[in-house]
Amino acid sequence: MNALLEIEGLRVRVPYEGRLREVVGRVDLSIADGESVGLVGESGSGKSMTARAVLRLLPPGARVEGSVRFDGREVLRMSPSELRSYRANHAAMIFQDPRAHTNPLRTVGDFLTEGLRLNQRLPKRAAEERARELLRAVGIEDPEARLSQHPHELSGGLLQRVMIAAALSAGPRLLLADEPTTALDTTTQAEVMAILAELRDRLDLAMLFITHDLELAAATCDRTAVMYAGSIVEVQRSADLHDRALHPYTEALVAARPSVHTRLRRLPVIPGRPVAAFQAPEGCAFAPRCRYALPRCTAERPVLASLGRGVVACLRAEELHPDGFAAHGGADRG
Amino acid sequence: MSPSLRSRLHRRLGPLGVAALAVIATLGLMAVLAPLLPVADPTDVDLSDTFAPPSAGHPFGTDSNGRDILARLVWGSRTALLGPLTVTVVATAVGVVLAVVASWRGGWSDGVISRMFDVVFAFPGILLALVVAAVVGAGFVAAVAALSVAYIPYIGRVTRGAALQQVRQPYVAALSVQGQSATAICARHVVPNVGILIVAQATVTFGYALVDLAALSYLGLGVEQATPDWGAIVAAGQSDILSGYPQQSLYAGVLIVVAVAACCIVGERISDREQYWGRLR
Amino acid sequence: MAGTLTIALLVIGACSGGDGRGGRTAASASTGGNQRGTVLSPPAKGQIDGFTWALPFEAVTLDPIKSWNYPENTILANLCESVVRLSPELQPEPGLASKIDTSDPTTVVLTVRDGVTFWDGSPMTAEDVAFSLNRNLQPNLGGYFAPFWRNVASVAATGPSRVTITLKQPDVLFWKTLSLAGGAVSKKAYVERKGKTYGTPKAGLMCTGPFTLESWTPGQSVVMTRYDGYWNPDLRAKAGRVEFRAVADQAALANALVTGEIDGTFYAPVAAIRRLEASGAGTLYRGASTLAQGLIPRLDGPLGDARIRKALSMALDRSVISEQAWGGAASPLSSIAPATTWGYARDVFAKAYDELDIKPVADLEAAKTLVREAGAPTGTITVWSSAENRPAVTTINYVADVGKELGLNMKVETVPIQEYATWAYDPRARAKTGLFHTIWWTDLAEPLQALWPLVEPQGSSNYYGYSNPAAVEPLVKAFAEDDDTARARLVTQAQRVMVAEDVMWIPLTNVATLTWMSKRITGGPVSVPAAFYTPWAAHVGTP
Amino acid sequence: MPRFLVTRLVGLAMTLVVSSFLIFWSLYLAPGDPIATLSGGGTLPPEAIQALSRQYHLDDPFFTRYAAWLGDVVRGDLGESFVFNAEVADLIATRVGTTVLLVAMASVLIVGVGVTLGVVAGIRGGLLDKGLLLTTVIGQAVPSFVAAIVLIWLFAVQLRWFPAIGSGEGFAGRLQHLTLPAIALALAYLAYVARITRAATRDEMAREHVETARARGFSPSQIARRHVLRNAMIPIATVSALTVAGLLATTVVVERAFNLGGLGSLLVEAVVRKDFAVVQAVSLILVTAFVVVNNLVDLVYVVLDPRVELGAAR
Repeated sequence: MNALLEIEGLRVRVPYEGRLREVVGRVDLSIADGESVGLVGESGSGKSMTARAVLRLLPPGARVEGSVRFDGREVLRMSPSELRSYRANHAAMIFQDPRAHTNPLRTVGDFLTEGLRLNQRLPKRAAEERARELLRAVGIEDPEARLSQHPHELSGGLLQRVMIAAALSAGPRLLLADEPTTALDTTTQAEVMAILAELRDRLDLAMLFITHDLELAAATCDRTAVMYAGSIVEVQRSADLHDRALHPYTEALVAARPSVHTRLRRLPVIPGRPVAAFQAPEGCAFAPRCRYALPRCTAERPVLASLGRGVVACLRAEELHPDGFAAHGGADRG
Repeated sequence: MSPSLRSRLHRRLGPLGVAALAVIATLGLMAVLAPLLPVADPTDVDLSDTFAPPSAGHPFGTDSNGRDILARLVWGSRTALLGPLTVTVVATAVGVVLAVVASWRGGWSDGVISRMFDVVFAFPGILLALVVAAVVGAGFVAAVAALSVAYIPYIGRVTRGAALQQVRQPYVAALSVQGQSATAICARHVVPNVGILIVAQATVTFGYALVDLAALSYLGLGVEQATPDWGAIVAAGQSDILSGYPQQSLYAGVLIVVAVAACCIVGERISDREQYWGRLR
Repeated sequence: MAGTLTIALLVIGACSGGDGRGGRTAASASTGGNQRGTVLSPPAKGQIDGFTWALPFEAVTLDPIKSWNYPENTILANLCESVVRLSPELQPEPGLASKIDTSDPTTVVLTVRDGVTFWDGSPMTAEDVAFSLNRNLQPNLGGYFAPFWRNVASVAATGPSRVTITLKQPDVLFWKTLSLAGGAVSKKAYVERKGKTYGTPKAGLMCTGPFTLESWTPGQSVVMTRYDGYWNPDLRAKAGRVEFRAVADQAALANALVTGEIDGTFYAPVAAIRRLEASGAGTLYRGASTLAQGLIPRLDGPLGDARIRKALSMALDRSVISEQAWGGAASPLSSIAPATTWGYARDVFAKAYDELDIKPVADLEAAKTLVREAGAPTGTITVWSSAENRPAVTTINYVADVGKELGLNMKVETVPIQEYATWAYDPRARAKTGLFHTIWWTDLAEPLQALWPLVEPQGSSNYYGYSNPAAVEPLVKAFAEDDDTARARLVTQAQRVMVAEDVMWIPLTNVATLTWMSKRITGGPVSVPAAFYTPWAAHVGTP
Repeated sequence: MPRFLVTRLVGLAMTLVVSSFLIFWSLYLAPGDPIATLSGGGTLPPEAIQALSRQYHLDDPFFTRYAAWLGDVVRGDLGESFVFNAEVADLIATRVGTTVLLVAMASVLIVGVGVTLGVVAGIRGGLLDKGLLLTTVIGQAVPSFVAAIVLIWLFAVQLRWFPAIGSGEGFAGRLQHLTLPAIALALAYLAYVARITRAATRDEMAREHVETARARGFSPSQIARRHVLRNAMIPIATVSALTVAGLLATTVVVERAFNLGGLGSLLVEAVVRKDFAVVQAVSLILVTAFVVVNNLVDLVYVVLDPRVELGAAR
């Protein structure tokens, strides 16, 4: 399997109140062509920033280290025009809040045809025709009427579909979805996820799916990566994740999520508060909240290492999972 | 200034804002302490010593009447700052009360008060001052009174908008249910919560009022020429510029610009940070 | 004479005047105001397309019978001529009347000049002259000169070229006042057609002067162009076009003069004397003038005691005011009527002037002693002046400062020039003042004209109700006194009582006319009010 | 949309009626007899007093007087000035052109230069932005008369590029004469508008939808043109229009400094001469212009922002 996207040693620092602050500490992740990877973490864990780093869509003054390779090309060193072409044609992104992420003053039609006309250089009429097709493709009836409407006249779910349609208009190979359903209500959420899944399938699209919802990621994606305090702490096949979480944090996340299978009187909560990368203490960032933490956990920072079919960054991983999957070896690198 | 206050100010206003605040404080102090400062009598005329160059006795030289320019600038800060201060205090007091009443009572009261703001807003400060001057005669008091009225809607509209948001907050309903009186809720909670915004708007108003009053002095419709006042000093010195004595107009002009710029900076900084923090919260 | 208001209250901005050189030599009391300043600029050599002239503020009307103030007279002198004209020395000469017969003390017979045409080409007739003069007698027209006409019984055309004015009683000065705008002749038919709008921007004028009124745009300019059919070939205008612009702000005016945007003015700003002279852009003349700067004290209240008023007068240094407030464009003055008004019996006036014994230099100690004798008064004395007039403002600031040293409590108040003018006719405004700063001009070379309004019982210029028979009676007699020397004696006798004894007027300076002419132009009078009563602009051409 | 318009128009009309009433009523606040006030304190012949009484309907009850006065004003009859001896309408007619042209030129400067500077600084950022920020914070604080003094001294007296006074003749002459006054008038507002524009541009730049545009690979100039400017235009238009409306009152000072015969100098002249008819007429015109321009902004909203279409009154 060839990696379409390879992130290696990604570190992002952004200026805040005059100082550079680390929001992504160390991320190593790769996505194969057509593969979907979920990136799970609490707010502030750096997952959105990681996705933006893939498009080099960072706030002014941000410092990025490491490497982001798309189809073998280094994104972080692309010239402005290469970068624009990369964003326009190869990688697309959809966002959490479709309303905020569409220009309120422009019609849906403008929004959709804009990319086609500016990037694909389609003539007006052709662009409009294509926009109608795109809307139909994301399950929107009467595209004609929608095209002349403004974003505030559309529901959130509908608008997110428009966003998806726009993202796919250039036929990208990679879709970055930043919590695309968080702002939607549950039924709409399911619809949007279904459309995403269907389109991905049809277009053989790779996807990085950012969410705070471990279950959702696991249900949607081939593999799932878990982030804590700016770093990836675990990557596993989604199928394995629920029952065999390798990292104590993942384990806690799984436990904290109510499930139709488990009936508990009270959901276990993770003690303490999540921290951002720049707030992370010495040693393992999760140590202060970890029920397995030992004194050495606060002194030594763990790095990602293979364990079984996944990778995990925990000093006690092997010890806590003695049944081990080490035998399988050669697991996918995170 | 305690270190914690200093750092809080610094965070709130930024370095430029703190510098601007220091300028305002210095000018204010100069105005308050004018009688104690070692400067000459600003109305002392000496026709045998006109347009004197700077000397020990007259550090900034003298004007066309042989009066000490430094003394006139120092004493001029009293008129130049007291006028706008009065305008700001009156306009703020009236504007805030009206705005809070409007936002609290809503409905009919709100309609009438908002319409009042609209009407007064239609009279720019200088215009209102001119009309008042035509009615009761020109003068400092008339100008200050007119501007005090003219600036009410500038404070009132902003306060009303902010107070309206506060009044809709659940905490207000909660306090109301607890039996607190409307006056108490407004005075103890609503006004303090929009306080920063009011302070910001008042600071900017101060700057504008300063310019307006100086302009009226320039038109000869403000303070009496013998009274030291920055605007009047600029105007009086204007004809001396051609004769090669730009000093007094220059100094007074610079003081006006500095004072107004400082007010604008502080006002903007306060409201900027407020919005910024508001967004973060 | 009949002229209550013969002395115009001068409300100009940058006024100026007197005689600069005289000012300096006149520092000794005996010659104060006794010098004659420049009256004429070098004659023009050639024609000029046009020039621009600045006025201190906008003309309100150009109807001759209402034109008494600075801007109106500056313009009107070139448009509407009077039956009598004044020489640069303010002596009356024949104007539109080729002969003025005053041999009978109660009639004035005017012979209407032949060959004079109005701008429309129609000839001027006796009917036009009688009609124009008669307008002064109609109270509903609101003519300014009515007080001069109070002794007039009737005006009638008594022949094809004869107009007879009948007086109720002898008035030796009346005919001389026909040189003012009230004596101007307008075309009867035109005035009747325009009614009360005559002399407004819309209705315009119809007169005989060397210039016609081309346009009057309020807020902008008054433009006059040469009248080619003018009756007097010697006075044919050298300029094709003259534009008047009102510039109230002294700094703006100074800028405009230095940059040559405006060619000239009769009131160059005192503050810009140095700069104007250094600019090389033109010539600054210190023209002779009858302008007298003085303070009129209230006769009750803190200044109620004549000794206090006298002390104030003694404490003021008139040479300092001349040199510093006026930048040398004024000279110390001890009397109400300056030497430029001494049109006759000059020796009598000069001797009386010296006897007034009001010194140009201050005697502060003597003044303080006098105040101690009288007891320093309590109560605030408001000193009033126009705000635009820089020298006036400097002067009253100085007066207030001197007053402070004498232990008088003085407060300075300056008002915009137009509001200042209301003081003259509004008793309410006057009620607030304790000491009024003023600059008067006298139109005729007749000191009686300067003094009478100040003492006239119930007169509108007798601001603080002054009434001392010792001053009033000699002046009343003077009106009927035909003999110049005798009249001069009566006048100086009254002046002595007014100035030296009662101190109802504190004389300060005789102010020069600061006339500016750019290097493009020259010619004609540089002295005000002389320029107001002769078509001065007709003389102006290239140097 | 019609409902929105009707609400605005009713509000506009109410504001104007109340303002005109205040202006009318102010005459009666002046101490003393209205006749004396109207005549500027001078003594008038009985005929003139009768004419005044007729013109101001002084024998009628107060509200009848007001209605009659308003009726006259609406018909364009602004009365007669006894101080200037002229119809007020004529006095205004000869001066209004200068003021309108001056305000128009200043507006072009404010909107053209101010908005351009603000946009450039807002988008480019960096040193240019910092420099502009500092310049405008000072520029914003320069009173127009101070600017006028400096401009006259430098450009009229020293360099002689422009005339020092007057409003000139012919269109070119007027433009040349009004250049310095327009700059003096515009300076502080220009700085203010530039600051607001910069802030609005930066706010818009930080918006999520701009991030979307970037993510879609559009070039910075495409983004600025298609997404930032159009959206930032709403606050910019509001502030610009308010500023331009406010200029009408501020010309008073500049007209004085440059000796221009405009509405402002007429107003000052009328104030000091206590010519009430003119004061009332000119203030009414200035207030009306201010209110109308202000309300036009609300209509601009409808054009610029589809969201307010049905929003009724704010």
